[in-house]
Amino acid sequence: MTKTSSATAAKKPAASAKAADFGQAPVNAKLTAAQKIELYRTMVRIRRFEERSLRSYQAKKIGGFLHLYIGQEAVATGCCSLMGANDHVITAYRDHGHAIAVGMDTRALMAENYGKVTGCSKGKGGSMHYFAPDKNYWGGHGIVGGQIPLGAGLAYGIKYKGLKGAAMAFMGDGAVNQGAVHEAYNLAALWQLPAVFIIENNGYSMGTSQARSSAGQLAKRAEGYDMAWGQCNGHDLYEVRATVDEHLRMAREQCKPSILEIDTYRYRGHSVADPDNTYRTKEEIEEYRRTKDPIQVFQNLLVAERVLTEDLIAEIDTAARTEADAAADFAEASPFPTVEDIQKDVYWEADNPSERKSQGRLFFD
Amino acid sequence: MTKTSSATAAKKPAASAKAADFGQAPVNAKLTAAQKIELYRTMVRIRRFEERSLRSYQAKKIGGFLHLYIGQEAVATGCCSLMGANDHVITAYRDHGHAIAVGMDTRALMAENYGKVTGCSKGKGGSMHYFAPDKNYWGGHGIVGGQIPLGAGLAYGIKYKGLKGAAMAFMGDGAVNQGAVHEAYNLAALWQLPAVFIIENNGYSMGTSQARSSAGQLAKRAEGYDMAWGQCNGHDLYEVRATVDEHLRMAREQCKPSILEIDTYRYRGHSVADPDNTYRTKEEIEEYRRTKDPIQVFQNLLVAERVLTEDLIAEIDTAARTEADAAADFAEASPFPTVEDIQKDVYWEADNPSERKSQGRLFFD
Amino acid sequence: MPVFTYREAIRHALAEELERDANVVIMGEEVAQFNGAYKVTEGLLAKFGDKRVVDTPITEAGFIGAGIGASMLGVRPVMELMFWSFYSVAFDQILNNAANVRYMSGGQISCPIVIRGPANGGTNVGATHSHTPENVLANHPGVKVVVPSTAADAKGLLKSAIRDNDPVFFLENTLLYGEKGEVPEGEHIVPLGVADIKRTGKDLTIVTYGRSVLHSLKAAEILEKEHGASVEIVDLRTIRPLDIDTVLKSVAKTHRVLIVEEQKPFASVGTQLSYMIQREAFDELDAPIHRLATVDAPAIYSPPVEVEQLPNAQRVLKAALEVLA
Amino acid sequence: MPVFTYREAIRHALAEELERDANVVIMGEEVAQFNGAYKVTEGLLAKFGDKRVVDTPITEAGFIGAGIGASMLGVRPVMELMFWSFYSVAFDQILNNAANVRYMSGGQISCPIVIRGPANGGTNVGATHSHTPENVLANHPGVKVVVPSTAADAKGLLKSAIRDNDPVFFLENTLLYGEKGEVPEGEHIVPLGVADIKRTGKDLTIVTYGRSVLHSLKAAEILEKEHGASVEIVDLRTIRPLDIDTVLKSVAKTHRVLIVEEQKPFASVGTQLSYMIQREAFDELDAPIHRLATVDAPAIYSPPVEVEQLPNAQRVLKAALEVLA
Ligand SMILES: Cc1ncc(C[n+]2csc(CCOP(=O)(O)OP(=O)(O)O)c2C)c(N)n1
Ligand SMILES: Cc1ncc(C[n+]2csc(CCOP(=O)(O)OP(=O)(O)O)c2C)c(N)n1
Ligand SMILES: [Mg+2]
Ligand SMILES: [Mg+2]
Repeated sequence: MTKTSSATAAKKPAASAKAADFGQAPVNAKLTAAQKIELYRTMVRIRRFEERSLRSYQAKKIGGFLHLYIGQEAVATGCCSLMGANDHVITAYRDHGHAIAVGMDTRALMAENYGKVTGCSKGKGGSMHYFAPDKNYWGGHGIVGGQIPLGAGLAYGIKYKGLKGAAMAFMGDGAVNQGAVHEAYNLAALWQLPAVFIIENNGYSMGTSQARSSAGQLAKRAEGYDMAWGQCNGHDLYEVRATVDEHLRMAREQCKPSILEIDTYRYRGHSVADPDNTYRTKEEIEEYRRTKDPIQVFQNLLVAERVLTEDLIAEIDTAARTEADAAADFAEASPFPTVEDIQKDVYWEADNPSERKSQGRLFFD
Repeated sequence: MTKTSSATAAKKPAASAKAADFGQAPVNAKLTAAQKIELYRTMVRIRRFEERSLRSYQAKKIGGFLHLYIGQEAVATGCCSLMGANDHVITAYRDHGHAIAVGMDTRALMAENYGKVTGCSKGKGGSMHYFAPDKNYWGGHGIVGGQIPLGAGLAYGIKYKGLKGAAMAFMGDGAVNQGAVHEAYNLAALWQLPAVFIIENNGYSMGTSQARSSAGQLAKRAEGYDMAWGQCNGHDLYEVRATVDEHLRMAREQCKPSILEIDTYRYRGHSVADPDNTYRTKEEIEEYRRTKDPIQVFQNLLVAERVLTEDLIAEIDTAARTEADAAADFAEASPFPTVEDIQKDVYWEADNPSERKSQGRLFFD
Repeated sequence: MPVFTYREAIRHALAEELERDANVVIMGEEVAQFNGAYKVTEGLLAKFGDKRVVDTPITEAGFIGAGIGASMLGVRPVMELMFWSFYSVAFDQILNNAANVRYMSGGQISCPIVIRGPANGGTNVGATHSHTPENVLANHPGVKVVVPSTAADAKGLLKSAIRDNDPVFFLENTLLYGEKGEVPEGEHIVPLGVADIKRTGKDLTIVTYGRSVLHSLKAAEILEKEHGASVEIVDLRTIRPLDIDTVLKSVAKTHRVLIVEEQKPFASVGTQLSYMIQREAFDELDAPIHRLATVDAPAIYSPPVEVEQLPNAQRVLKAALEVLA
Repeated sequence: MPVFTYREAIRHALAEELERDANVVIMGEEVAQFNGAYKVTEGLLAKFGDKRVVDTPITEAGFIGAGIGASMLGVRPVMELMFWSFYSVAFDQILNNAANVRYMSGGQISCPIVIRGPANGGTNVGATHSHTPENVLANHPGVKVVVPSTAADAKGLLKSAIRDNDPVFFLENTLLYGEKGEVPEGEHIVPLGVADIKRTGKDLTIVTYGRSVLHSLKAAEILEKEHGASVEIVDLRTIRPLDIDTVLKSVAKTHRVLIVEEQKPFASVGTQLSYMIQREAFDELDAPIHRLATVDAPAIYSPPVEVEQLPNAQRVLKAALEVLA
């Protein structure tokens, strides 16, 4: 992997725990066994859901793109597990992990992939555009970097309403170069918005390694805005939680924004269509999978902690596979939207005709 | 003025001369008396041209905006005086100083202000849009920050053609936050383009002080791209030349881009329309004018060097006033474009009908 | 009825809505301390404080995007673009995020945002500052587009826009800011999507909006006095939703149509109108629909020439006489 | 004649022009090492090296702006937008800088840039990835807009575009990349601004372009066989400059017009055509001009439903029967 290594900076949130101690960080130490199992289960559910999605895609049940999160599960799981009632999340098109981590129903997600009316976005958004405002999950966005100003706006909204909360705005390592991202950084720093900008650095934007797309170290750009930043590994759930917790608290308690770069890796191509043979080696993938698979790493930790047993591991896996299959069955059995549905959900006013105040034609042909 | 102060950084071009020594920097030491006088004359010509423009504006001979450069003259004069045959310049709408400094004819500039067909852009661009490709001057651009990717492109073009040259891309302190600027920084750093990004920091973007528009120190953002940067005062022509020379040489000789922040000040409102009474005090303006007026500062230096005499000073001033009046007379006497001219200069093909290869309608009504 | 300028009318709408709804926030470059580049927001900072009236850096994509994000949480931002021309750097936020997020989320998210500011030529600011993007905006389903021509309409329509739950793009005109007009006292609301007959007539329908309404009214006076022609002027006021019924009714009366718009000709609002009119009132037309637009070139700077590039009363007159011929 | 895919035809045009002119540079995201997101540029890096075929970061405003700047110095960049939809983040560079710099400089500066990439729906990628901006682009004087429907046209038009001294926006279609067609051997040039009659007929003129040409041809077959109607199909190929004469000639023959386009309806290329046709051939029309466009909503994801949102042969057939009724 072509990636620059971690660095500690003046503005990095102070008290990062040492690598070995992440499990002892307060936010992890306080976890009950049941909670740890749930975290593990979430990662397994994400992976099985995506593997099932991949099969459906190969069977041509799913159209468009399918950007798999396999290998990155500890990031979304760790981050979203820290969300309180006033914390919000927004991300890019690689959005399955975050959706499951915030608690969305996998049946509605799979149905969305299938383009069914029972999908979480009624089949209108597809895999890239999951949304669950009721779970403070604001999508699923397709334009690289375009969601980051929205994330700053969520933080603005939290602050405007006088709430103690934070907005986590996720992006990839390729997205950091987009102009809109930089504008959002400046706004967040200038207005002291409770935002955590999280770069999920999986080393590649499509077929382009980080070194070929970005000058400098990604999170360190925060210094240009007098903003705090941090960097951590994304394969260790405990480390993710311990680090993100500091950033979230800084946002919630001091209204201080920050940038956090989380090193991670994707096993699959950029999307299922990516042949994945021009820009990295099979060995590179295998090496990560062997030594840093986030599910395996956490499984090992929980086995060592005697929280997980072989039986429980198997049970969780079976349940996750069953859930994924059930989601696919549900999606398969659900109806497609109708042609009339095409023009629904365009205007609030058109969808709420009894409350419509404007007149004239809203639609044209 | 709300401005952060200078800082020396790891990436700052190494050997900056000490404040007192700028006159001794090689690039200044080698100047002949005649060359020094020409530099002084250029600044005076810029100021008188602009003062004359202001009067014409007040007399309603000039429309739209008029962004005066008064107070900033040493920046454009110093930077452009260093240009070789393969060096190029691009700037924003506050473009009179650079135009005169690259050697454009003030009659064509004033005629442009008047919207006359004899103007440097045939009356089509106005005060904000001066251009002289024959002098490597690429404008004069109205969208804040929008010229900076073009500047990176000029640098790309220089490098592509295998020439030893540099592109200077100027912007204001408010412009640095625009997304396109950041994208251009990253490109220049990644591709090692011979660009010098020059921030003319006059402390304000319209009525907004630097502190209210930008988080962090402006040029220091270069570090986020592993790019060199520097900072200097803009009221001392020697200091400008000494500092810019280092950046230009780095670009020309090593194909290394950099950001240079030059502290300066504008005496007038943002544009002539700006009432200039909500955001800074009269005292602040007076203080700068009294202690840092770039023409006065250089005059003092050259008098001390015995290069300028009282008589010569008066002569230069009179000549500059005469030139400005002559420019206004020329502009006044010149014809406006015709209505038929509106549709010229839109397409190369329409302007070169004998070489046109396409067919069909290019214009609609 | 009290008389106010178009600028004051807009300011009053902003003030009243700030007063009415604590979620309304004014945001933009120079809107607070500087009192607005065109003084539309003058006094609002003093009255409502810096939580409600917010200066932004020159980062249109960033702050409009942030406004969209905040609107998803129920804040109701009214964003000023110093010129609508600067939508060019915020295009993605405006037309991908604001316009599409309701759809892509299957109707779960509303985006009650207003973006307002001047969109016009005629002030000699050249090609990059003179865009009239109402066609481009209205091309995108999910958005609403308003272009008021009078003080009263500006106030009433802006109040409707701010209360609307869909993104509304409100296009003002720097050359109208100083124009005075009667504005009804008290709560004055004009619903979006209702055209206004600014003048009745029977020989020719001029369909228009924005400042072109003023040129058309002037031309209509001359046509009446010097040519004995009676002209009806339909001011669309809102481009999307579109009150085509009022247009068609007028066409059914006059049988001749001239569209006057400050757009660049290709694929403009006027071509949309002409498609709809010929499609829905083919047999009512005694002559082809004519259209007067801006002369097809980037905006020229030269002040006296720009007047001729844009619609003006003389050009409207000439075009009207051609349709009537 | 040899048969190539639309994708290969574009690639051949690129390769031939790279060969011919040392100033031509291919630039874009994933165009080099990755061989192109849609494999259009496959093999070009290997053949021409990394000075001529350049991968960029995901910063469309930055690299297109840089391309424009370089073009002012005589480089001739051919920039790939992975999707034309991403023009939204480069809008200012494309439509203020590329389109206006010649004008604002009084004709001193040329901007010989080509921006190419796919612009179409139908691949289930949703609202943010399915824009068809030919109307928005062509609205701006100073630019040229090309939308080829066949392999031969794609090759010949792209070669013209690259040699053109004005900015040319070249809109391809992911669903056409695999379509095969005969491409003349040797130097094959198709001038911009010449429409092509893809099928002759006498009862109805279908004016169309891009993939809609294929739908229209299919519908025309059915109309011929099952309804005895003879349809003429005019493929515009270039939107600006526009070969309206060929359209008008066809209308004068058939007297009935259907416009088929993949645009969103409001202020589309189709409305522009309908304005021009009714204005310049009013007396030739036996029926109102009809227009079939994309169903007016953001692009829906759901695969089978998106097919119905877009023009397709069945929808063209139905619309044609209405005009013929
Ligand atoms: C503005 C824009 N440009 C290009 C694309 C095409 N695209 C989609 S994802 C992607 C790579 C992004 O990589 P990264 O940000 O690292 O995220 P990852 O896919 O690795 O999660 C590209 C180029 C896009 N969707 N939007
Ligand atoms: C994209 C964009 N937004 C806003 C404006 C309006 N505007 C013109 S100049 C300016 C201030 C720029 O200040 P700065 O960059 O510091 O340059 P200075 O005027 O001080 O030279 C603003 C807001 C614009 N022209 N373009
Ligand atoms: Mg990545
Ligand atoms: Mg400034």
